[in-house]
Amino acid sequence: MVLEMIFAKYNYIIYITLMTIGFYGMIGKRNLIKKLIGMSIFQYSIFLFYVSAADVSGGTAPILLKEPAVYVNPLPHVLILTAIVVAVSTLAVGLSLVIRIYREYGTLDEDKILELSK
Amino acid sequence: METITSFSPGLAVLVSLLGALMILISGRRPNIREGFSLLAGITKFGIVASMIPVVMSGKLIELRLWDVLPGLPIMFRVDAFGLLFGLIASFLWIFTTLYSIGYMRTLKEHAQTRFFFCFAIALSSAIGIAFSANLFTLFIFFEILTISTYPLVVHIETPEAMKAGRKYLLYLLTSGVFLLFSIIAVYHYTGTTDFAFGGIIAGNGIPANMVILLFVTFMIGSAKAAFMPFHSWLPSAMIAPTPVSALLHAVAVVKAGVFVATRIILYIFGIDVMSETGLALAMAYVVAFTIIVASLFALTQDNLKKRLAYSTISQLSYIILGVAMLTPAGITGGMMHILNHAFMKITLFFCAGAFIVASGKEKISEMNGIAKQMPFTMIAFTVGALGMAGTPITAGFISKWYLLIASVEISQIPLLLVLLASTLLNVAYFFPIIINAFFKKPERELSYKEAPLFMLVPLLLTALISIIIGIMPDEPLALVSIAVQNLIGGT
Amino acid sequence: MRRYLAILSCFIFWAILVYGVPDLPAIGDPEAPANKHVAPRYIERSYEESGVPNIVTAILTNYRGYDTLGETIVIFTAGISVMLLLRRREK
Amino acid sequence: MITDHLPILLIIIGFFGAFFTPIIGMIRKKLCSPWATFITMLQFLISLLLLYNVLAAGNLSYWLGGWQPPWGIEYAVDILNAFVLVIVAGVCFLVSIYSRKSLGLEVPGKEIPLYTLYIVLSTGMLGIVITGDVFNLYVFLEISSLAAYALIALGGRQSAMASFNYMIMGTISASFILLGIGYLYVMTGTLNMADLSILLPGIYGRPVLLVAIALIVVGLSIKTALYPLHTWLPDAYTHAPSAISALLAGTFTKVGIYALIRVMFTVISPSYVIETVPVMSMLTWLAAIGILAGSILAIAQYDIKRMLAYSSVSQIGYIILGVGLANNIAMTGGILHILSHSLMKTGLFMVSGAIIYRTGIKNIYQLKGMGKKMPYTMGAFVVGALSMIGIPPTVGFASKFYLAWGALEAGKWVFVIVILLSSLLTAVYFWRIFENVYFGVHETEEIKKDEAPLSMLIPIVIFAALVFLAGIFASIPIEVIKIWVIGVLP
Repeated sequence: MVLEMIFAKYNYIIYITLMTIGFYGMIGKRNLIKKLIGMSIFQYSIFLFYVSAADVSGGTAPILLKEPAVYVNPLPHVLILTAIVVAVSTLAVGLSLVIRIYREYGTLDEDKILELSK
Repeated sequence: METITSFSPGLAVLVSLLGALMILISGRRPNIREGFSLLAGITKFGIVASMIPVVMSGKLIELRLWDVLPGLPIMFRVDAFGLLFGLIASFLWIFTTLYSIGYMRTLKEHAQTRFFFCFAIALSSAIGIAFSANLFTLFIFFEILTISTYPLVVHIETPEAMKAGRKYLLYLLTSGVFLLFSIIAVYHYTGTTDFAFGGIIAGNGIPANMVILLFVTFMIGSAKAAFMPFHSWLPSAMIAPTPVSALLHAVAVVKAGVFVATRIILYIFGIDVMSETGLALAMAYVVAFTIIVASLFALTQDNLKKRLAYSTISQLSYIILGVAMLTPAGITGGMMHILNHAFMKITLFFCAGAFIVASGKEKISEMNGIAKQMPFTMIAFTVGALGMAGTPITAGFISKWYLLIASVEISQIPLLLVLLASTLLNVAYFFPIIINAFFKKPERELSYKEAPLFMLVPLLLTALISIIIGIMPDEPLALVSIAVQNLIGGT
Repeated sequence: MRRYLAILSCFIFWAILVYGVPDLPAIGDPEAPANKHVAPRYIERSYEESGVPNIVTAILTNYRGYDTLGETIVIFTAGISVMLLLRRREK
Repeated sequence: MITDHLPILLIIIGFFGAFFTPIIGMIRKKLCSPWATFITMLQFLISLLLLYNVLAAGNLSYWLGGWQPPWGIEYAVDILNAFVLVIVAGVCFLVSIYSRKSLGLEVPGKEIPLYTLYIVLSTGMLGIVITGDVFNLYVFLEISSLAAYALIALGGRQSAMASFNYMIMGTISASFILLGIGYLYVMTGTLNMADLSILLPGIYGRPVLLVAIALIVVGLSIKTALYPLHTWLPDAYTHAPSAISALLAGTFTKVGIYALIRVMFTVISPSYVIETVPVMSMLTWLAAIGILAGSILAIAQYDIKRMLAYSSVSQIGYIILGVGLANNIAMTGGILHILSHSLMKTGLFMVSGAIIYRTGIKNIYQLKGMGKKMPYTMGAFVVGALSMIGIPPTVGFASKFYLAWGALEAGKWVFVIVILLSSLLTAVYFWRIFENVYFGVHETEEIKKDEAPLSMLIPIVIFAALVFLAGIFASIPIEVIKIWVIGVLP
């Protein structure tokens, strides 16, 4: 029963695990770049969730073919396209913030920065 | 009861607000500024006085302004009791303005514009409290009064004054919070906050515990009345300039507290509820305790203003005692005492201020033989002190007489004894001052003279008036009796 | 200390999400609500309504075109932000 | 008719305004700030028109591109939207006037990107409020957040780090919201709010919905800085340029609260979040703790902006408390407090910015004599602070009255006590400033009057006046809010 569920829904387990890893990177790591890496993992795991939820067994990519066919759900793909752009933009802003911080403090370790800014 | 709509109550409030604005604008020219202050005072008294005939004929004056919150309007209703308080506050403002001019100029005080500005705002809110038709309006003015008197209390801006100011705020804002809670609760249970002659609590199915809780929170809420154990802000607030102590801490602020307490006892809870729940008697004993203990405290004070402050605490409790006895005589005595105490205490404070200005002396122990230098001031002081003790032909006698009758009527002998004992205590803490001032020789030769005329004239006039009231109390008594009739007739 | 707190909150986070898993539709389930309500119309009618065979494109630019406008704004914002953040103060 | 297209105009004007800012800046740098003022003014006027239309003719529904929802995106305007739109757009407009001098001093020479982001931020917030599509809400949330990160990082030395932390928290929040939206979509197949509210009852009680609610609530709580998820806020507000602090304090957290109300009460039904799953009562407890904790932490601060930031944490607690109690009265109070807090806090932050502009002082114990130096500014400060304490007749009193009454109505005595106690705590931390500004040592030397420039002073005075006017005529906003509240709550 449990195994059956895991086989049928392994995609969720994977995304959740990935997301937790990202989450740990964001709140557990002290290096700002590692935080950003965590952030990216965190965001992209959500995209995995969306895209896997759009799957229809035996479906093909949602580009119309001549003959009738089963297509996967196109809407989550659309949403994720937007969300990817958002994630990339956030990362860009985050990285430029990191550069600012490095210029200011000369380090990327959060504890050292906190000490320096006192 | 017949009500007529008129703008007068609104105007009476507005006049001093406008006055405050003009004071602020003309702050750089002292003469014009004080001119406006005086003008606002006189106009205000005129407006308030113009309502006397209407109220004496048994009508009410109403003015409903807009709804601040839905169903909770700013509304004024002038009845006999409110008018009495309004008259006292606005009439004494004129004298106090004159007196302040003398006081502030002689002492070359700083920030005089702020002083007169805040004074005018405080007066507006005192009148607003007097004429409020519901608890909501009353609360608004109550809070404005607290805020606007704060700068007056800390006027001298020394660390000591700032500390006193913090204490003042702590007590009054806390009490404001309690009052707000009580108002919301009353509104929640009854759907109205209007004052009514029979009270509004009865017949709403409020649980008995809740009524008692509400009464307690209401009474904490009227801590401006300075009954024990919520009194200690008042002696601290004596650090304020004397005109402030005189008008605000002997008339406007504390009387506002007493006024609110009375309004709540008689017009929110109503005589029936108060007597059925036994709250009235409990209240009477609390204030009786205050009367005695505050008098004892007064005995120990060497600073004249502080002694007067404790005397105020004790005397204010007379008023609430009278009201809490719930008989016509008691209520009459209580309400009359609002008037009498106002004139007597303001005289005493004016005198204390005159001593400070003329001689720089605040301590009683330093006032030996002062009567030789300042005979007029000292005579006025004696008049006030006699009144406090309830000597016949002074104003204080009238109210004390009614209170004594009431205590006999409800056959509460302990209260009767309290009243008598307090008379003795009054003698005990005032007469040594007088005797020393007249008969004791000063340690050193004294070189000062009477205070300036601006100060001397007002204090002599208020002393005179407190005697006039004692001899011919008919007019104010008529006003009070209308208030009492309304209450008793309304139940 | 802080590390353990982070691990603990990660665990809670993981547990909450896993709690919901059994209730989610199985992967590839054609009967899942997501595939039943709005999506079929896109598949059936997007070609006649927009003339693009790629349904994703059709939705992206047509049905949900304003999301895409938002997307461009995001890029624009990010570009401006990076410019703003990285350019050193003008002396 | 152009008036039919008001909802989309509100957004499009902002987007094109932002696109054109660099071009205008190339012509003349000085034109950027008036341009931002112009755009935000247009948005403000449109919001007012929208509110008027909604009040006169009922709810509006605008189909973007003419596509019928739930296939296309819908902008749905009801009274709550319109009310919050007016607040947000109004604050953006007035702060933009103020910002010209303030940002000119604190962030010199960067007008072009700065005002581009300013317009993006304001438009993003308006978009969050007006949209009727949950995914669109996420997009707008990210637009405004990105702009906010960059703007915050323009402050002093520590601002980049504050902004970075905010970005981490903000991304967690946005990702949670995105995931929650994904769950809702997976279970119902729609993204339209109105459609969701019809379909969601079918999955009430399912664990997925619980997870989705948890994700969205936590995500939005981070955005609104609900205690204990407020940690990003004090740093961000302290180190951001003053005008940006004022803008964010007045609008951004309120927008988060708006989204919370929208999702909890119109997308998911009130009875579900109140009775079946006690989300709301959990929020009220957090809010109550936040009210006290925020006030106490504010007392401990000596940096004026930091103090105001902690006070925001406390005030946000009020709003959530009112919303969470979820009876007619408390809810009205909570929504009214969105208005009051926007007016008060924006005004107070602008005053602190004006003080910094003139003197550079941030420490509240160094403000001696400021009452003489900047009389009008400090007068406005007094009005705002009294309103925060809840002294009548200011707008803070009106909302506090309703909140306390609502708590009493709900029979929650603890909250009544919390609300009233915290007004005393508020008095403590503001009174310290009053004492320093107006009283204290006798200084014999004459303090010269040195008022803030007019372009800063006028918005400040307008805010003070609004705090006062909205307090005196509080029944007008209350009546408006009540219509919405009665329509939503059972």
